Amino acid sequence: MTEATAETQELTMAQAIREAIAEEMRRDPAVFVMGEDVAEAGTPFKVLSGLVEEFGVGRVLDTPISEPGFTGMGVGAAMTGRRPVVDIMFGDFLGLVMDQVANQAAKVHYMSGGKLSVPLTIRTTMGATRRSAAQHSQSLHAWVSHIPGLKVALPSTPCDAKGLMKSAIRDNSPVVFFEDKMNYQQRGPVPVGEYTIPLGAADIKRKGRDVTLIATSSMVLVALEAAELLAAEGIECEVVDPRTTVPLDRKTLVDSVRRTSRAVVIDEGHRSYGVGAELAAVVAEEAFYFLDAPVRRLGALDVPIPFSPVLEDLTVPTATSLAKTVRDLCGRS
Amino acid sequence: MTEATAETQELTMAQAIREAIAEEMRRDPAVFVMGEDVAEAGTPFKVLSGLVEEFGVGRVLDTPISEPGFTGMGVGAAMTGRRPVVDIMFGDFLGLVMDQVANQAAKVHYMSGGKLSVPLTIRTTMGATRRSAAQHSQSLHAWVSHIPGLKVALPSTPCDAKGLMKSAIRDNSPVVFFEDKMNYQQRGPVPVGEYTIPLGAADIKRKGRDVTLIATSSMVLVALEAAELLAAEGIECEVVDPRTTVPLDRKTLVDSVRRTSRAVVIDEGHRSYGVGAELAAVVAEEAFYFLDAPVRRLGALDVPIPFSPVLEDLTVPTATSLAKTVRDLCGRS
Amino acid sequence: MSNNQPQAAATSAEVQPDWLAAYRKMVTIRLFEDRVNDLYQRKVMPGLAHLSSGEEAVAVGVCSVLGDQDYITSTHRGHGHCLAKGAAPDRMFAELLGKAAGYCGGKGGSMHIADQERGNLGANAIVGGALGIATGAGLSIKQRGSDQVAVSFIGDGALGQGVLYEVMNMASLWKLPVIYVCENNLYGEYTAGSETVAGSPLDRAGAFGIPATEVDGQDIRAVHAASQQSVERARSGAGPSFLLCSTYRYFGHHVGDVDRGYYRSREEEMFWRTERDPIKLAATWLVADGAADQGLLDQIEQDVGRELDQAVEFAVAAAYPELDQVGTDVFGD
Amino acid sequence: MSNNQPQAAATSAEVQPDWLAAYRKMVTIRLFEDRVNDLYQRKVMPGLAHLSSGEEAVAVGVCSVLGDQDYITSTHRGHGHCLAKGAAPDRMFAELLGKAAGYCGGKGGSMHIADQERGNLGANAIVGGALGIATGAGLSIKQRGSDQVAVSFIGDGALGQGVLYEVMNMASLWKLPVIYVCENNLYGEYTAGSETVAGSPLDRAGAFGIPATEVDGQDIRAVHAASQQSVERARSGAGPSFLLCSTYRYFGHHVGDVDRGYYRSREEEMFWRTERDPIKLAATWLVADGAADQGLLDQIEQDVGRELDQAVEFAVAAAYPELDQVGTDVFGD
Ligand SMILES: Cc1ncc(C[n+]2csc(CCOP(=O)(O)OP(=O)(O)O)c2C)c(N)n1
Ligand SMILES: Cc1ncc(C[n+]2csc(CCOP(=O)(O)OP(=O)(O)O)c2C)c(N)n1
Ligand SMILES: [Mg+2]
Ligand SMILES: [Mg+2]
Repeated sequence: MTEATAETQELTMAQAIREAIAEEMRRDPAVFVMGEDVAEAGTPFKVLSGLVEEFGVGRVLDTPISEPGFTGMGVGAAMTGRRPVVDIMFGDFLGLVMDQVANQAAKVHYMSGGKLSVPLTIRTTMGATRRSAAQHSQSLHAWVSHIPGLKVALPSTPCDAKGLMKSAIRDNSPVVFFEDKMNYQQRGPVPVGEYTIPLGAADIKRKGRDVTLIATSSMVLVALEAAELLAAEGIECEVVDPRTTVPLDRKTLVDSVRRTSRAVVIDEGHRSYGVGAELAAVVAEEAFYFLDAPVRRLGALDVPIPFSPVLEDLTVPTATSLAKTVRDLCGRS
Repeated sequence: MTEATAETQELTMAQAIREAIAEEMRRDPAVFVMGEDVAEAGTPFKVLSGLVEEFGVGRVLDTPISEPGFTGMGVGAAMTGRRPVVDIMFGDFLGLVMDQVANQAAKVHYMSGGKLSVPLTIRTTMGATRRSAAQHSQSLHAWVSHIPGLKVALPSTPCDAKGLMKSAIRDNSPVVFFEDKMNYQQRGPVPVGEYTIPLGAADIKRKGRDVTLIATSSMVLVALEAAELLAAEGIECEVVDPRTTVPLDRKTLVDSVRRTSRAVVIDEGHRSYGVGAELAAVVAEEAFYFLDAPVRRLGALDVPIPFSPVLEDLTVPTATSLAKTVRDLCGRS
Repeated sequence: MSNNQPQAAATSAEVQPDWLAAYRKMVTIRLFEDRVNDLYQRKVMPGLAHLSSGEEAVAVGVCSVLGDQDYITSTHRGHGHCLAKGAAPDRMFAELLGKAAGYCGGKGGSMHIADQERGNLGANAIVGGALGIATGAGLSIKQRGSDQVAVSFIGDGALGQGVLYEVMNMASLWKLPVIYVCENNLYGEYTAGSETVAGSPLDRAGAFGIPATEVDGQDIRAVHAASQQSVERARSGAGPSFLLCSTYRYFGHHVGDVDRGYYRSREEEMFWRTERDPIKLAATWLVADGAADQGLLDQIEQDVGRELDQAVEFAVAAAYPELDQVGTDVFGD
Repeated sequence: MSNNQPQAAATSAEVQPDWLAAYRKMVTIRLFEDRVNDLYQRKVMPGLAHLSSGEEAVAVGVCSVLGDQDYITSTHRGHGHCLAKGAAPDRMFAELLGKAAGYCGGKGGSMHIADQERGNLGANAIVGGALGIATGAGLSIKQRGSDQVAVSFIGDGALGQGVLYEVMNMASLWKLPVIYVCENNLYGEYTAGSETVAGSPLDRAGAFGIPATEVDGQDIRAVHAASQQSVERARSGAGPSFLLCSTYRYFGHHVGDVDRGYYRSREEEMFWRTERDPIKLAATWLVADGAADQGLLDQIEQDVGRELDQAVEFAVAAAYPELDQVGTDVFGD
C-alpha cells in the first residue's frame, strides 16, 4: 500500500469503487468509463452514481447492449492513448467478450513485441445467492485467470477494492476486476486520501497458527466468519486473501501454509477446474513437505446455479460448511 | 469400450474422426454437421472430406463466418430434435462462442428442470507448434471444463477419437470435443466395426510402478516418449490418459497414483489455472497419504504463444522436459 | 393444439381468431403481472422479475397464429409470451416462487421459464441469447420437413447484439421459417433506444433480405394480421420475416425499478396507459363491433382474477424442491 | 509524415497523389508477396501466410490519403496494408521469418505484424477481430479532439461477424472518424461469398446510418477518390463510412492452398489476372496520360525487386530472438 494514511472513513464497497474511479478520472483525463446504463443510471447497482454529473457524457458513455463491440472498442481506445474502464454488468456476460478479452486485449502487447499496450480495466461482477438464476450468478474469474497477459483482481473489502481499482486503472496491462454483488453494501474502513494497493500482493486478513484458509472475494468474509466460530473451539485459522489471482503472490500463500501445515481453499467459482484448483495445486506442491493433511477445496457446486432459494443456498460455501471442513481437517469432528 | 472387435485397421486421427461422424450420420438421420468450410473443402484440415459427397449439403452445411450465430443455432437445433455436430475451426475461436456454449448449451437442461435437452457436439482444435502464433495455437479446454453441464473430450489416439466421438454424438448433453491439430496425421490401430468408448473412462496407456504421468491429448504421446526414455534408465512410468476432463474418472487417476506414489500432470493448456491444476489438485488431495513427493505439473508457458519457432518451441512440454521433471521427482538427477 | 390458443391452428388465412379468447389472454397477462408485482412487494417472490404489462397485444397477437407445435423463444420479460403460448398460471407462479411444481421444478425462475409441451423453448436472461436457439429451431424444422414455425421474441435492446445479424443472415440465406418479433418498448433498462440505435431497425432486417414491417404493437388486430402474413410466408418455405412492434412497458425495467423519473417521464407513462392501452383499445372495438358488451368484459376480468388468485394460492402453498434436486438435470439423460 | 506515403497529408481535397509513388507501392506489394510465396515453398518461412497479390490497389489507394498519424487495423491478409502504410520490407520479412529484427521481434509473425510508428495497430488472425480496435481508436481520436482517422480493413468474410454491426452502430451514433474498408475478393477461405452473404452489404452499412459506396478495387484512382471522400467526412466530424471494394486474390487462401479447382475456376482466376490487374490497369493509364513510359515502369519494377531481394537477404541473415524473449512483453510496463 502506498501513501496510506492512518485516518479512515467507513465506506461501502460500492462507494469505495466509485471513489477510486472518480479520483483516477480527476487525476488523468485519459480515463473514461463505458458500458450499459453507466451514466444517468450509474449502473443497476448504482456503483457509478454521480460520475456522469461530474465528468459528463463524454467520459461516462452509455453504450448499446453490445458487449463484444464496446469491449473491443475499449481495447482500441486503450491502444491509442486512453485508459478505458469498461463495464460488463454481470460476470456471466464475459462469455460474449472472451474473444475481445483473451484474443485481443491479452495478446496485443506480446504479439506486437511490446510496442503496443492495452491499459484497459474491465469491471465486472461475480457471486450468487441473489436469486438471479443460472445466467446471472456465475463467478467466472477462472476463465480470465487462465489467459496470459491479463491481470485479475478480486477485492474482498472496501479498502482493498479502492486501492486495487486505482492500481488497475494505472496499470499498463488489461486488468479484469471482479466485484462481488453481495459485497457492494458491505461497509469497511477506507483510508482517507490517496493510496493504492499493488496488484500481486496477498493480504493476511487474520493471523492464526492451526490452519490456513485461502479465500477470495466474498469468501474472505465467509472465512473470517468461520475463523470466528472455530476460534471459540480453539482452532486458530489464518485467513489469507490473494487479492489478485494474476499476478499471484505465491510466497505469502505458501509461507502461511508452511507455518500452519494445513490449508483449505475457498472460492466462489465452480469447484472443478476453478481458481481454487490452482491455489490448491500451488500450496500442495510448494508446501508439500510441511503439510499434515491434504489441501481441501470448497467452491460452488458443479451445477448451474438454480433459482429456487432452497437449492441455490446449497451451491455456495458457507461459514458452517467451511468450519466443518476445517474441523475434519484438524481431526476435531 | 462396447462391441470392440479384435480386428483392427490403421487410421490417422483425422480418418478415425471422419469415420465416427460418417457412421453416426448413417445411423441417425438427425445427425448433421455445420461450420465454416466443412462441405466441399472438408475443413482446412480435411477432417470431413467426403462427407458432403455422401450426405449432401442438407446435412453438411457451410456457414458464414458467424461462430456465435451458428453455435447458437446448433443449440436450438439440438433442442428440437436434431443432433448437430458444430465445427469451430480453431479452439481459439471459443472466445466468440462462450456465451452460447456456457450460458445456453450448458444450462438449458438444468434451467428447464430437465425438460429440454441439448444433444450437441462441438468439435474444435487445440495445440501449438504449428507456427500459427498467438490466436491460432491455444488449448482452451479449461474454459469449458469449468462449466457444469458440458462434457469435454480430448482424445489422444485414433482409436479413442473414434470411440469418443461416437459417444459424444449419441450423448444427450453438449460435448466439446478437442482435436489436437498436431495429431491429425498420427496413425494408430482402430478396431474394425462398430464400437464406442464411454465418456468418463480414463485409460492406462502404459503400465509402470514408479511414477504416474497423467497426460491429456497430444501430451499422452509426449508422456509415452518420456516413459520410453526413462524405462532405459530404470524408471517405470505409468501413463494415464483421462480422455475426458468431464466426466473425470478420478478413481483411475487416484488409484494409479496411490500405487506409484508419485505423479506428474502434463497438459497443453497454459499451466496456470489450467486443466492440469484440477488434475493435480485431485490427486494431491485424494492420494495425499500415498504420495512420496509433490505432484508436479507441466503445461504451456504462461505466455501468449509466440510465432518465432525458437520461442514457440519453448512454450510446450516435451519428452525431454518431462523426463527431466520425472528424474527430479524420483531423486535421479 | 391447445384450447388455450385463441385460434387452434392457423392453417387457413381466412379463419378469424377468437377475439374474446385473445382478449381474455391479454387480461390474464395483465392481472398475472399485477400479482407478480404484489408477490415481490410482499417479499414472497425471491429475486426480481420483469413485467410485461402494457405489451400484451404483441405476445397474444403473435401467438394467436401459432399452434402448440410451433416454437417460440422468449426474453427476460417473458411472462406474457409464456401465457400467450398457453402455459398454466399456477405452474408459472410456482416457478416464480422456486417451487417444485413450477415448469422447471423451480430451477429456472422468472427469467428461464420454459414450457416444452407448448413449444416455448424458454425465456432467456441474456439479451439476444435465444436468437440462435430460435433460428436453430427453424433450421431443425426445415431439415425435418415439418410445417412448424419458430418465433423469436426480442426487445429493442437486442438490436445491439451482433448475433442478431449473424442469425438473420443465415435465416435469410437458408429461407428458414423464423419470425423475429422485436418488442420496441423504447427503452433498454434505463437508456432510451434513441441513444443506442443508429439508422433504421427495419432497414437492418431488410439489408439481410428479410421483409420487415412496422406494427402497432398496441393493436392486437394489427399484430395478428402481420403475424399471420409472416407465418404464412414461413410455412410456405419463403423464409424469415421481421416485425418491429411498437409498444410500452408500464412498470419499471424490473419490479424494483420504481423511481424512474430520470429516464422517462410520468407524462409519457400516462400517455401510453391511457391512450394506447392494448386491452382498453381492444375492449372499445369489441364493444363497438358488438362482439361483447362491457358486462361480459367485466365478467372476464373477474373470472380471470379469481383463477389467478387460485393460481397464486396454489403456488404459495406448493412445496419447495427436494434438496437433492440441486444435483439432478446437470447432464442429459 | 512518412516519405513512403504517396501523399504526405491529405489536408486538402485538391492535392493529387503522387501516382508514380502509388504505382511503386503496388509493385512493392506484388513482388513482396511473390517472395513470401517463394520463402514458403523453399521452407524458409515457418507456418503459412495469406498473400494479397491482386488486391494492391485497395491497400495503396486507401493509404494514399492517410498520414502516419492515422490508424489502420489489418487482417490475416495484411502484408499489403502494412506496406501501403509505410512499413519497411526488411523488417517485415524479418517478422515473417520469426527474427528479432522483425516489427514484433518475431513474436507476431505474418498474421500479427503491427507497426505502431506508422499507425498500423496490427494485423489480426480473428476474422473481424480488429473491428472493435479500429472503432475504439476512432473513439479515442474523438475524445482527444485530434483530426486523425481510423481505417479498418476487413475481408468480405467479416460481413458474417456480428461485431461488425455492433461497432458500426456505435460509430454511427457517436459520429466516429472510422472508415470500414471491405475487401470483397469473392471468397472467404474456400467458400464463395454468394453462399454466405444474404441481402446487400451496402444496405447493411446504410441501415446503420453509414454512407456506403461500392468501389472498383482494381482501379487505384477509384479507391483513392472514394477514400478521399470518406477521410474528409471523418475529419470533418461527420462520422464513419463504408467502402465495399471489389477485388480478387490471385493466390490461394494461404500459400498452401494450391489445388483450388473445387471452389473457383482457373478461368475466373485468369480473367482477373489479365483483365482486372490493378498494376496493369494503372500502367496503362499512367502511360496513356504521359505520366510515365514503359521504360520507367520497368525500371521501377527492377528497382523494387532489387530492394526486396536485399530485404529478404537481411531477414534470412538476421538473428532469431534470444530465448529469454519468450517470457517478456506478457504484461505492459
Ligand atoms: C447480454 C446482456 N447484456 C446486458 C444484460 C442486462 N440487461 C437485462 S435486460 C436489459 C435491457 C434489455 O432491453 P430490451 O431488449 O429492450 O428489453 P426490455 O427490457 O425493454 O423488454 C439489459 C441491458 C443482459 N441481460 N444480457
Ligand atoms: C473468427 C474466425 N473464424 C474463422 C477463421 C478462419 N479463417 C481465417 S481467414 C478466413 C476467411 C476470411 O475471409 P475474408 O474475410 O473474406 O478474407 P480473405 O481471406 O478473403 O481476404 C477464415 C474463415 C478466423 N481466422 N477467425
Ligand atoms: Mg426495450
Ligand atoms: Mg474474402
